Amino acid sequence: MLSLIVFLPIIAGLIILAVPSSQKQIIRIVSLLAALAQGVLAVLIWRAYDPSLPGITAGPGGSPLGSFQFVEKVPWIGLKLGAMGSLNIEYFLGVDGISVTMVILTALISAIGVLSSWTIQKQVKGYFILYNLLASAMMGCFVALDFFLFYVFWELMLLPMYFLIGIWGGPNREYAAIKFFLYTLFGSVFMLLVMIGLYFSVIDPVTGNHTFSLVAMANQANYLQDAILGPHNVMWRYIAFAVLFVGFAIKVPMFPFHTWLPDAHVEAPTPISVILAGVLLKLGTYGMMRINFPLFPEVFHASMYVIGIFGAINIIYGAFCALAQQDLKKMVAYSSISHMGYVLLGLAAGNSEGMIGALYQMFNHGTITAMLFLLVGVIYDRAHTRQIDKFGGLASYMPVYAALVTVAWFASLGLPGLSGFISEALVFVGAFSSITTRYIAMVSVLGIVFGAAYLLWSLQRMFLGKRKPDAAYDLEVGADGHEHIHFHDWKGKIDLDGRELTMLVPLVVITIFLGIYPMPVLGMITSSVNKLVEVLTPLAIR
Amino acid sequence: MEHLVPIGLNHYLTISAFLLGFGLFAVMTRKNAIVVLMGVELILNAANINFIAFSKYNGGMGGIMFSLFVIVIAAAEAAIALAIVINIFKIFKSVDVSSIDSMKE
Amino acid sequence: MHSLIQLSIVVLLLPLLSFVILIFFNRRLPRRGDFVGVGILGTAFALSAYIFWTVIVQTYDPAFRVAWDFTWIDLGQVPGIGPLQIKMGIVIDNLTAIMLAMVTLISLLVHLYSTGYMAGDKNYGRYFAFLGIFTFSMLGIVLSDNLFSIYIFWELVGLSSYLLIGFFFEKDSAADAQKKAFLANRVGDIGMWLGILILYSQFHTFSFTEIYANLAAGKFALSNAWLTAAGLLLFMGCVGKSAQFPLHIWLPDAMEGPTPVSALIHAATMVAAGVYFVARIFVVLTPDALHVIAFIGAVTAFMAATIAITQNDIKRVLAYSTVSQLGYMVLGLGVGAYSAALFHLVTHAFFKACLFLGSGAIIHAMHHEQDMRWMGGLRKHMPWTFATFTLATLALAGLPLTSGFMSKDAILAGAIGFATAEGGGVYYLIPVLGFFSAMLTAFYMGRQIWLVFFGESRTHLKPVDNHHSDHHAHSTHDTHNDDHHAAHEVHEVSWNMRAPLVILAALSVFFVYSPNPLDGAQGWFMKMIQTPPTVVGSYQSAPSSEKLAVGSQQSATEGENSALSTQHSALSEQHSALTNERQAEIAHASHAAHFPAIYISSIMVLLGISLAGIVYVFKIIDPDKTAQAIRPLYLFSLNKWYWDEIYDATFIKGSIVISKMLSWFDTNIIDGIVNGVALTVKNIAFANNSFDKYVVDGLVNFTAFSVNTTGAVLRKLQTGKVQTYVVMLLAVVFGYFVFYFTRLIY
Amino acid sequence: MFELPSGAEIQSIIASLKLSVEFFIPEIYLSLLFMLLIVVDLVAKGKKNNLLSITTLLGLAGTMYFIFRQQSMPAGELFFGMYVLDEFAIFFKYFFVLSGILAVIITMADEQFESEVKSMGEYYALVVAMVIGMIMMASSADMMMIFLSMELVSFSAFILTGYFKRNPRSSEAALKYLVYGGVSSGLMVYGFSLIYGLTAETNLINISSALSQHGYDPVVLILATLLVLAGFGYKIGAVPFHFWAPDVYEGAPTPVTAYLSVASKAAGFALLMRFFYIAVPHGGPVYEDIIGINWVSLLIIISVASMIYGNVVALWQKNVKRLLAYSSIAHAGYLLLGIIVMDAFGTQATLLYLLSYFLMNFGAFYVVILIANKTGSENLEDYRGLGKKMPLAGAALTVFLISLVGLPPTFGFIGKLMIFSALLTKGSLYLWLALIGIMTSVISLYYYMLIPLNMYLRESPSSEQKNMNPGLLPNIIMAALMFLTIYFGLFFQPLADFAKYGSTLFGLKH
Repeated sequence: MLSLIVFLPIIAGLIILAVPSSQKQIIRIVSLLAALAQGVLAVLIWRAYDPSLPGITAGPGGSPLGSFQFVEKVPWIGLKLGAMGSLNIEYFLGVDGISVTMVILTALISAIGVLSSWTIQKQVKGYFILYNLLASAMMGCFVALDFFLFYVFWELMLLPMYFLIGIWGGPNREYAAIKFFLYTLFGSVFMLLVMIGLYFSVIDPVTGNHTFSLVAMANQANYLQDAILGPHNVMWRYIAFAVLFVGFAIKVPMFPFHTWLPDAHVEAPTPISVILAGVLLKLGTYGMMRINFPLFPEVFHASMYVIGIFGAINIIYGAFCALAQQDLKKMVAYSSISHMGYVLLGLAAGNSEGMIGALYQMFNHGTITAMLFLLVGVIYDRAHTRQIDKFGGLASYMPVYAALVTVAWFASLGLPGLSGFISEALVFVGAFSSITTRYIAMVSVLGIVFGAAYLLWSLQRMFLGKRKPDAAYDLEVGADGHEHIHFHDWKGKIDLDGRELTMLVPLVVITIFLGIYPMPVLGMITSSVNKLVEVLTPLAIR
Repeated sequence: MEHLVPIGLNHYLTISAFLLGFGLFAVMTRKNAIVVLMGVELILNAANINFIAFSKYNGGMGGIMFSLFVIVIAAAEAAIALAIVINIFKIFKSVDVSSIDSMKE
Repeated sequence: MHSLIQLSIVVLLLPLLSFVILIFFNRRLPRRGDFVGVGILGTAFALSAYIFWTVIVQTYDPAFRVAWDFTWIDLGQVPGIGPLQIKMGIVIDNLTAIMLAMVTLISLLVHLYSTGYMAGDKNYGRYFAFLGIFTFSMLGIVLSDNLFSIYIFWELVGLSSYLLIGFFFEKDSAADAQKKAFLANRVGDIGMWLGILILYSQFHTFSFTEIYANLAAGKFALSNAWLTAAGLLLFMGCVGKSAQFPLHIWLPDAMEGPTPVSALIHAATMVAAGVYFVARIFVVLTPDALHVIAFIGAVTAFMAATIAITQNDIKRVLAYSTVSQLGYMVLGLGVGAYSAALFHLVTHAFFKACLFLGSGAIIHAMHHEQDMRWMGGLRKHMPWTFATFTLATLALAGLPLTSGFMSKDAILAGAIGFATAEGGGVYYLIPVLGFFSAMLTAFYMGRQIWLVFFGESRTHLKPVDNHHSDHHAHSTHDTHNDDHHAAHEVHEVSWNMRAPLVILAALSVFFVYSPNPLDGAQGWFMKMIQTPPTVVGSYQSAPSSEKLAVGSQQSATEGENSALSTQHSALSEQHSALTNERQAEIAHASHAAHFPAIYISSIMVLLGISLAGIVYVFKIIDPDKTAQAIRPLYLFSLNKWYWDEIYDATFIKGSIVISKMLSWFDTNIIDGIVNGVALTVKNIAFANNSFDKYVVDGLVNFTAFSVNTTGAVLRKLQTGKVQTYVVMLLAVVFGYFVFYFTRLIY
Repeated sequence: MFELPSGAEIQSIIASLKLSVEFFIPEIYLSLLFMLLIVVDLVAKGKKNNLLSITTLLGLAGTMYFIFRQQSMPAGELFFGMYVLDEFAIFFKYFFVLSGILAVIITMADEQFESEVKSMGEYYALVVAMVIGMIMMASSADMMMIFLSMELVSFSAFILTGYFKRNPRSSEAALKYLVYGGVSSGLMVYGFSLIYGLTAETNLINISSALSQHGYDPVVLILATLLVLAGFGYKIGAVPFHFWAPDVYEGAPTPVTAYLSVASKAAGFALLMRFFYIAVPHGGPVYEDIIGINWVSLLIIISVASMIYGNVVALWQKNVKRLLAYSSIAHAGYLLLGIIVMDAFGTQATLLYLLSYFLMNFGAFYVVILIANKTGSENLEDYRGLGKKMPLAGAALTVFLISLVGLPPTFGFIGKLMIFSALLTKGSLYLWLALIGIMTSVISLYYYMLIPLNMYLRESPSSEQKNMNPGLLPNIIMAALMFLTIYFGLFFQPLADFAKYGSTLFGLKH
């Protein structure tokens, strides 16, 4: 089942490979079908998921089957290395509370991304092949339970992203693409070393061999005492933790490793921005929760404070930078930096409220930011500019659009009744309850105000008031005596058209529903996160 | 003749060392490709002298055999080298090694 | 589930229903579906009236309380804590019942009123939808039984106020005002949120009863400073929402919204929510916190009053008077006059709503003229409005026989009592400021009445040029292009706008609340709303023994009928034995101060009114001349103590500048570092690239020299030449050799 | 001074020779093929048909059979210890024959040969000769044999490099190669002579025992070792013995470049491993000072220098061939990492890395040739917009480059993975080496990605629509190579096992 959901897009990509590049519609439909099938599978997984199983580490008897769900475990590589024992790699998929929500999110966002890619006209075939490759890789990252497999998927994401930004991106795309590539690669290559180090430090209790299985690694009992990353090698464990953390933090992106994000977003086409903000950023924090923290619990416990501080910096720094932006998309990009800061803060809290909040924030940020970028794309398609000052008074002329923007904006600034609020609230509750991060939380609260500031300010400048003299559109009095606007060389509907609504409405509904009744998602993650917190809490405190 | 020191291993080695030096010197400094290649031959012959000397002083045929092979190889190398140099001369109308530097950083 | 709970849930959800219907379908319904809003609110009011009847009239019990909650978020088996849930719930006690009735009633009246006032607006339907969501959130605040849900609805009223202030969003002033309001509230809210977090982090619950029980049981692990901080931070929420100093700046600007909205949200209900919230958390406020609150209230009351006397916009005068009155309420809570403050909340809600709706009627009649300088002589044209407006004004000014008199007097009495109980000194500042503000209130209200209703119409005096200026209200209103000639034909407003005025005016008379016009304490209200015993007493320094006696006997009476007595009376009693003596003391002092307060306040009010008369009726003092005489003071007041300018110069400009700086930092420094690294790598590459060219040369020279060749040859050795390579090779071998040789020797 | 051997001795000598010959069949067979090719060339004089190339392909393919038969034979010495037959040798025999085959294939694809030379003449014969030489390099256990085989390889390489007689760059490359190669092999022989002087032995195994038994004069041994290392270093093209490589790789015909950069480098490594593993006495932990000179530290310096130098200088290259030349220098550094570990796992890692390098480098050069056929240029600028014109070639080249960077899911990643794993099995001792490797591979990403960047992200200045399709057969081969690169990146078990099989040397005492 998981294999299917992972490889469906690649299969679609292969099919597309066979389709002549002139048949654009067929290509689009094929990818859409794949994405929808993924969505269906995601729903099935959601329905069949048993929230009572915690996951994270091995279940009873060291077998992951007791603890993870939809597990697929086949030996992949088994090399004899003579003196070094053997190199065992498994094709090991499975989900627990932490990943299942991300799987659903990924399916949702990829489907929406396909819809939003409908307007891509340049090299459609290549675009969708890469897109599907990317979709598969993302999904794979979330379900892989073997570090090697995870790493393969992780790196597999880079190349498609590079081309998707680099070929279909904006004017400065070369710079943005290579920057993204180098940055993320820089983060991940060190992960490779840590991975190898962990491999030689961990013994699978069942087989007695070294193993890449994250499930085995998450159990400190499986570590060789004086292996390079064994409990005795404190220094190397700290270094390894830091290396992994930086690797993931670059993806998050965490200050000061965030500068690739604004460039990438500004240059990337709308669907790619959606994917990037909606799913890819989550991979960073997901990696922390799945790999970084449970494998080095004591180091995590020692560095909670630092992580929290970086989270706070992200929140406030991102908000301030967003406040200064003139380019709407750049503002949204910085807002994601700010919002991912909440995730970091929640993780740093190290208690259930905080971590549940962080995970839930990952999900909500996925949906909300996807919405934001889609909305930015809508106006960019029409006006071919994203300069906030080039608009004004749009609310009078594009009521539906304005309404959706208002919902999205308020969701982003954490208005109660919309999903973002609950996660942020939980994050703060957790961060404040933990003594380590209490004062950090008190500072981070300022982020709420500044978040509101830049969002409302942009809202006012673009939608309220009247048309600015140098606006990117003209006014003309229509037949019914009311004023209408028209954009230069835009033939389509002025207000949102059907396709855009089909992309946006589901997200709006999800945002509102999860804001009123979060349990459908929270119910799946609580047991796992509680287990994770248990794993992370050192025995001394436990 | 008893006041003459009997020729010992060191003499051979010294000679071979000198030969090596001359060979390297030629290779490094001479402009003419042919001379450069002769420098290479000198290097090889320096090795030959070593082999034979050693083989004389610690017995066994290995050194002598080796030197024979070296001589043969040297001959082959000379042939190839000449072919290449002639070709170079055809193209560049010169065999000045130092002037042939079209490919560089 | 208690039947009242079910009813209240229905009441809560009805306005939401109206919102949903109207926001989606208003264009498909006849009359844009305003009747839906009015009808639904009517039903809601009927139900809450029933609740009011059952709670207040039938079961005439101060300790009445029913509660119900359900698990909203289940966090499962949390390590170290055990099962953890976040609950949502509803509580109904006397206060709730009263607020419920009040909110629904005023909301209903405003709905009704708006059908006349907003008629013909192009977003007519949306307007009623927004009213719906506001009423929903307001009721949510009233009904909540825990801090979390209060916070949620707190933000939601903020949203609806945002939407309604900016209802005429084409006006930049309106857009600015709505943003300002939301942000100011946000500032208050983060304080409130932190306060909530402090309490949660100790007890892992949001519910009032559980938190109070834990506090009473002395389970609060942090220091008392934290507790005071928690109280003050929670109070910050009130500061934002109830426009207390220093966050009062948003409320006057909020008058950019439609006048009925000002009446509903920015006079009667939402701004009062802050006071309501402080009352809810009253028991966790430590004395230190209460002192701060009292002073803030006093300062707010005074400052707003001084500003109000010079404003010319009819709505702004009322706005500042609202701020001032809210200050009174906060002051009342601060000094421990709990029930008096809430009493003033209710009375103020009615007469201030009446005033706003009246002013709305005037503005409507004057075709959106808001400047009092160009009004005058309206009493002939609009008798109904005149009558109701005057009655409400008297109540606001606090003349005897009005509701306002009773409530304000009770607060002031409490203030005096507080001052005496605290041992005088600086604490007497509070009652003094209170009384002085009372005078100012009387003065500016008298001024307003005179300027608006008496004398001759001054419409013709108005300079024509600022007809379409931004200050000019509703400039985008569909029916605004007939201003000039319409100014003369002023006429009374239609019934659907008149009826609310009458009802509200009727509710501003004393007998609604108390048989005795001089003492509200004998009325049902003060009886039903009684000061709950504090739960933080055990965190105070132990009181001296003789006070203990009073305290215990006091708490004996209060312990039973406190809101807590349901499950935790034992706990609360046991420790309130040594805690509530302070409240008791204040209560006694207030009783003593009752009649002095009456005399002083009446005198003050009369002073104010007569001063207004002297200035505006008999023209003994020319206001303009006076203004010239005390120009600095006049400007200070006219420019609202320059708060806007100060904030603009400091916080707003400040954050913009910081953001610019950080953004520059981001693009130039942080990114610069990254690119710098890349550049250095490339430069290393360049160095390596020219490695052959320069370094090799050097080595070549050296080696060649060592093999004793001539300089002429040296110069010829260049890269791209095979000999250079050979030299390099030898150099390396030689270098290695020397290196290891030396390593062997030494 | 030497008395002649008696008849009996001669009998026994002949017997053992006859015995050895059975284990020498692939070499003999290849020599026959070599002569056959010359004859065929004489027969099919002047005519430019694929007769020669096909013959070569079939011949080389045939060799595989004999090599396969050798797998069942016991490992052991031949010809009085001149020559060994062990798994290590067999691995490299396969490797070299395969690279010979690929060299022929890409030669067939290169259209430059039509324009540059009249007849393919002895080209293929020389390719085969080189294969023989490299096979012998990998299997020789005696300094004399090493020298012979190395010279055989070198001479064929000289001629192949200068094969475009009328092309100045080609000839210049040949000359530089000749001189540099001559000198370094000369130095190597001199080093051999010194070692012979120290030990009176030419057989590696005996040398090691002699050294460890009788002791030695360290200074002389250092000198000798350095001189020998110079020879080997020149073969593997590692810094600081790399100076010939860029020019030669740029000047030589592209197929030859590919052949040299893969096969002859691999031969150098085979030699290096055998020499250092066998001849150097292994007492105690390998990474301690053994004989006064720390061999491993020497290799570490070389490998670090190669990784850094090769990668950073490549950043500035504008010519794809030259760029790949520098990348091959860098890869020499990575390969050395595996040798530094000095254990079976390290050897296995190195061999696996060689396999991956074989695949991806040949692939890259193949695509470069196909592109050069169409555009007639190897400059980076002329790659602009090729991604659209030659989709398959673009995709393939991208895959090969990604593999060269070492990103999953390609074979190159597995190579790096094994190398780094081997380093980390020594605990944190070599971690810093691994770090340098990682860093430099990140740098390498930049210049490798320059090529896809030009192919995809930039538009070609000239928009003429000439047919850029390289043709069916090349497309198939390209796709096959690409597929293999990815396939082995995911399922590298067989090859890794093969490398493990090849990692056992005769006479190596672990």
